Amino acid sequence: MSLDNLYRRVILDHYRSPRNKGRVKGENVIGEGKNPSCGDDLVLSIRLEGDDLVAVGWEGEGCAICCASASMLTKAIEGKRVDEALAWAESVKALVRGEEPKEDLGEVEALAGVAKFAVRVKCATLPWVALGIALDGEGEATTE
Amino acid sequence: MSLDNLYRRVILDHYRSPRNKGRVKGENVIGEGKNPSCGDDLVLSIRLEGDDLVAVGWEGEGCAICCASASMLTKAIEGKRVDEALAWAESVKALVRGEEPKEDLGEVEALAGVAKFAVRVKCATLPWVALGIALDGEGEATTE
Amino acid sequence: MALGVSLRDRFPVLSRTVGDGKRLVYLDNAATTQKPVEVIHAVSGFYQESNANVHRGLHTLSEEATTLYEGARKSLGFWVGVDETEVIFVRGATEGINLVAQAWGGENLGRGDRVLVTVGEHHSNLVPWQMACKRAGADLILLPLGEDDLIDKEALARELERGAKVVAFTAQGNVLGAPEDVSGVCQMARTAGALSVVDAAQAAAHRRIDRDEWGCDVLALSGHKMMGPMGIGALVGTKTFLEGTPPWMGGGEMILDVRDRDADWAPIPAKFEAGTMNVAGAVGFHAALDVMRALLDEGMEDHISGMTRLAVDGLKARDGVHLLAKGEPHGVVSFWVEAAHPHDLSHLMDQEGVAVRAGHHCAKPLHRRLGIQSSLRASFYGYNDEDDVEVFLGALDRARAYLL
Amino acid sequence: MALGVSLRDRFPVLSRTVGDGKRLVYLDNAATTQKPVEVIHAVSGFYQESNANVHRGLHTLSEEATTLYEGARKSLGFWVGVDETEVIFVRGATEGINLVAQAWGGENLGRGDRVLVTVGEHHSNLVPWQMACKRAGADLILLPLGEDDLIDKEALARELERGAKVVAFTAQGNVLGAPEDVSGVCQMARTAGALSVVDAAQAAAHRRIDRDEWGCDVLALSGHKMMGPMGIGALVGTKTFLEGTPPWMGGGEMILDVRDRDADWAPIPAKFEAGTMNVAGAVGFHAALDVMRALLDEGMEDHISGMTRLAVDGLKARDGVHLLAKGEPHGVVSFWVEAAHPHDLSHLMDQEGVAVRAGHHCAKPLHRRLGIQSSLRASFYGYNDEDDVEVFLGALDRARAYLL
Ligand SMILES: Cc1ncc(COP(=O)(O)O)c(C=O)c1O
Ligand SMILES: Cc1ncc(COP(=O)(O)O)c(C=O)c1O
Repeated sequence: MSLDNLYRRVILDHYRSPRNKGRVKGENVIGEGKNPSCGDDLVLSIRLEGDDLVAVGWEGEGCAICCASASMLTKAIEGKRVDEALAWAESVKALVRGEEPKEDLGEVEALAGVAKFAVRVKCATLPWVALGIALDGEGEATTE
Repeated sequence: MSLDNLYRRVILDHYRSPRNKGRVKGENVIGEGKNPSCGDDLVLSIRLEGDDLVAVGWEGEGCAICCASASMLTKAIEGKRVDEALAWAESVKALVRGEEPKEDLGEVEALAGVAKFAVRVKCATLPWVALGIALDGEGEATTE
Repeated sequence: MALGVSLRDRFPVLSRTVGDGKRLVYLDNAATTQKPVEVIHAVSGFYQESNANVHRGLHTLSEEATTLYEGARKSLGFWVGVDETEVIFVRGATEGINLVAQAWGGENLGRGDRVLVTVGEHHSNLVPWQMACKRAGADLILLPLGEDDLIDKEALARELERGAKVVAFTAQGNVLGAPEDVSGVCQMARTAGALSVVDAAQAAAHRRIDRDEWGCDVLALSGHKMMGPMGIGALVGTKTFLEGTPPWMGGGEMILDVRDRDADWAPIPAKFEAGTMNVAGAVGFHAALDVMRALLDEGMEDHISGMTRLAVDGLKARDGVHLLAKGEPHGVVSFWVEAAHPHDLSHLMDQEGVAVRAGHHCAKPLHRRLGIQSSLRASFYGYNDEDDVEVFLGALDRARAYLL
Repeated sequence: MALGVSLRDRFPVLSRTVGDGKRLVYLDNAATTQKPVEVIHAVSGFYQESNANVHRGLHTLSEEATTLYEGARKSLGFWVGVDETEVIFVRGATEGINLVAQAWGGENLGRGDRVLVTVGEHHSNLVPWQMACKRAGADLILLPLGEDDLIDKEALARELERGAKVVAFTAQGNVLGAPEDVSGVCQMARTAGALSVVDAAQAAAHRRIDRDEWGCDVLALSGHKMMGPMGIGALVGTKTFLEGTPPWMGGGEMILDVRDRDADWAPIPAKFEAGTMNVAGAVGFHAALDVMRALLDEGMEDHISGMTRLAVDGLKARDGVHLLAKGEPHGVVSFWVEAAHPHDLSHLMDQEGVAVRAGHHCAKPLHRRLGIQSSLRASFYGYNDEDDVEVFLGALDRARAYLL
């Protein structure tokens, strides 16, 4: 069934057992993401040392796609440099829009199934948009 | 042709040779009528002595139906009392809306053909609405 | 005409399938209703036979179009028990309420004036008042709802006593679905000298409105929620209200005369209808009212009540499912499910053909008070039946199980 | 696809007869155009297949409806050369201009500010500015038109020098029909720091617009004048303009978040689209743009120019007939006839199947300057042909003779 494309095993797994839930110790950068149309609302909690994301956590509420995406995000970018993390965010956003990923995104590629469901794209991208804003600029992310 | 119902001989005659065109001497009551959607714009000029409309004229611009109606009006109500004239105005308005006239309206009954053409009803009634307002109240008539 | 399954042939979209061949179970009627063939044909018939711009034309098509347009106005006026001049065509309830808040509010609201709405309002009957109050320096007060989901009359009385210019409220909420005591509220407003503005967007989909029985100054409704086309609705106001309110949009048709720097307004209703209106929409709306009359005669409201009760009972019997309504909802059931996000549930249920709505349903203040972000909503109409409710409950169970 | 008579099959209304069996010769295209089968089917197809409320729904129908609605926006954006976020759907040009005059004007016009329009404006691009100026205490200036019926650039330069906040003008008048030098005027406005607002209601029916070539800040158009359904049109603005302008109507969909007493606005275009929009209308408009593209490729504009010239020549050859245009009109010919009222002529011509418009065509200041109350107007489109012009001229002759 086409749903299995969307709710892949790895997504359900991250949803049921979220990784890195909660604020990190020594948090010095946060990224807020909101999708007011559905009430998705999350905070990325980051400890940045120099150029390195040494710890990444998240908290908030959202649908399975959004929560799994946030959970996968923390695993994917922890330990990366700011520029690497931002490049990842762009790649994931492209993936979710239905484009072929240029680099290997590991388990995050499970989000590719979202591309077929336009209305869910913003659920999947919200954490990544929040990440971009946290590292890149100011303000609050929205995928409305 | 159905047009002959609208542009009856008597209407075309009043249109081509309007009666009582111009302001009357000793005018002491005027009635203004405007149909801004088509630019019909006319003034009834009345000399009232006591309760009697001793002289009635008109001037203005309008379509054949409107001008003929004004011309016929002056013939019809000249010499009548105010209450009689107002009763006529009501009868003509009803006639033009497609109702059976309660009294004999003479040549004015030629206007009955207008009832079939909703958009022309206001052309035919404008002079009569202006009459009502002149004799009855204040302000400017409009059949928009 | 009969209700439920026997009606489906007349609503073409209900014959379609969803996903891998699932029958469509359309339970998003509070968002918009489906359209019967009569309405679809009225719209295309207009374009095939009589399409023209109305009012100022003297040619046959324009006369016909005018007659059809004004016929729709007459029909709606008759339907809600008002004179046709009291019916203003607008795009929908939202535009109608904005008209009141901006045109009337712009002239009548001032610093320190108080505007009462309820915590249960749709954003369309809240945000326009927020904006109008901000502009005027007026105060917006959100009335609480009682245990029955209806306006708390004691709170209303208290607030009216402190003085209020407007009481704006919904006759039936799109989340809680409780039919309000409209005439009671309007009478209290009137006695206190406040303008009563009724959001009838949902209520008008479920019953014939009698404006005078309600006793409101003005009400707004949307054709698309009453089986009519999109892009047409009405603001229905008393003559006194409409004549005393300045026009809102300027343009063609709403004028009596235009000079270089000013203009005289046409009498109502034209004063409020600037530019080319949605004539085909009005014609389709007229057809929808005829269908509505027939369905109500067939007992559509009992039918809908029955389905609502079935859904409410079914949901209440399930663990971890919470209804938003405390009182008795009509036509719409909103709920949330522990440990399952409405988005996921709605998406999973869609795979079984079941169309329900997930989100805040344009009622954020209400959701915030209930302590939730969003909810699921199933809403019923004449063409639904008990079987649809069963499919819905089954799909919900399977969606929950999938996410566990 | 070919033009004229060969196109008539695709516009069902053109097969009808008028009065006692006369072929319809529809020459009221400037008021509204007829609809091709593609548009009629797109609208009914939407209701039969995908009808749902857009944006917030996660079920299949709502996703499909959203895709169709946003697809229409993309198509229109592409058609006028802008980003899709710069396209705001509205009811029509009138609503679009009111949005600008009220939302932008409410925030940006103040006492003593000057707003420039022309004497040739349709009421829809005049009255909203009258109202906005009155509210703000601003001054409205009516620019004269030159011998070519175009904006008198010297007068414009003079007025801009005195300072102006807005230049609002039509790209092609509905009475005179002269295609304006839009980019020239916009550039002068821009240099002077004035907002340029283009009424493209007529122009958009005759050519593909390139917003950047025009260089305007904002333009408004109506779908129903471009073979699309009624009740849909667009306001097209630059990102800078739209992002810098506060919302106009409040309600569902145009918010990011709503608290009790205030709200955050959604990004453009949603910020300006409150409540349920005319989704079916947008879908029909999309279909109309496809037909438009094909007709323009077929040379519709040359075809229309040819008919216009034929009509102009025919009218000029007749005694006592006076054209309103001094320059060269395109698509529309307005005129008056000595000793014969436009109403009577129009009514009599209708009896021969000829639909022309009589009145002031929502351009009273222009008529007043020309010293007339009203006029007759024949306007042409792709499905008309030379034969229609002949029938029109013959009917005019017979109507005049009848009244003599
Ligand atoms: C030049 C011009 N501007 C504005 C309008 C108003 O368009 P609408 O009535 O579709 O809002 C029209 C059409 O009547 C027009 O011809
Ligand atoms: C209670 C209520 N009020 C107002 C509205 C707004 O109606 P529309 O979107 O048709 O303008 C709706 C529908 O969404 C509603 O349910």
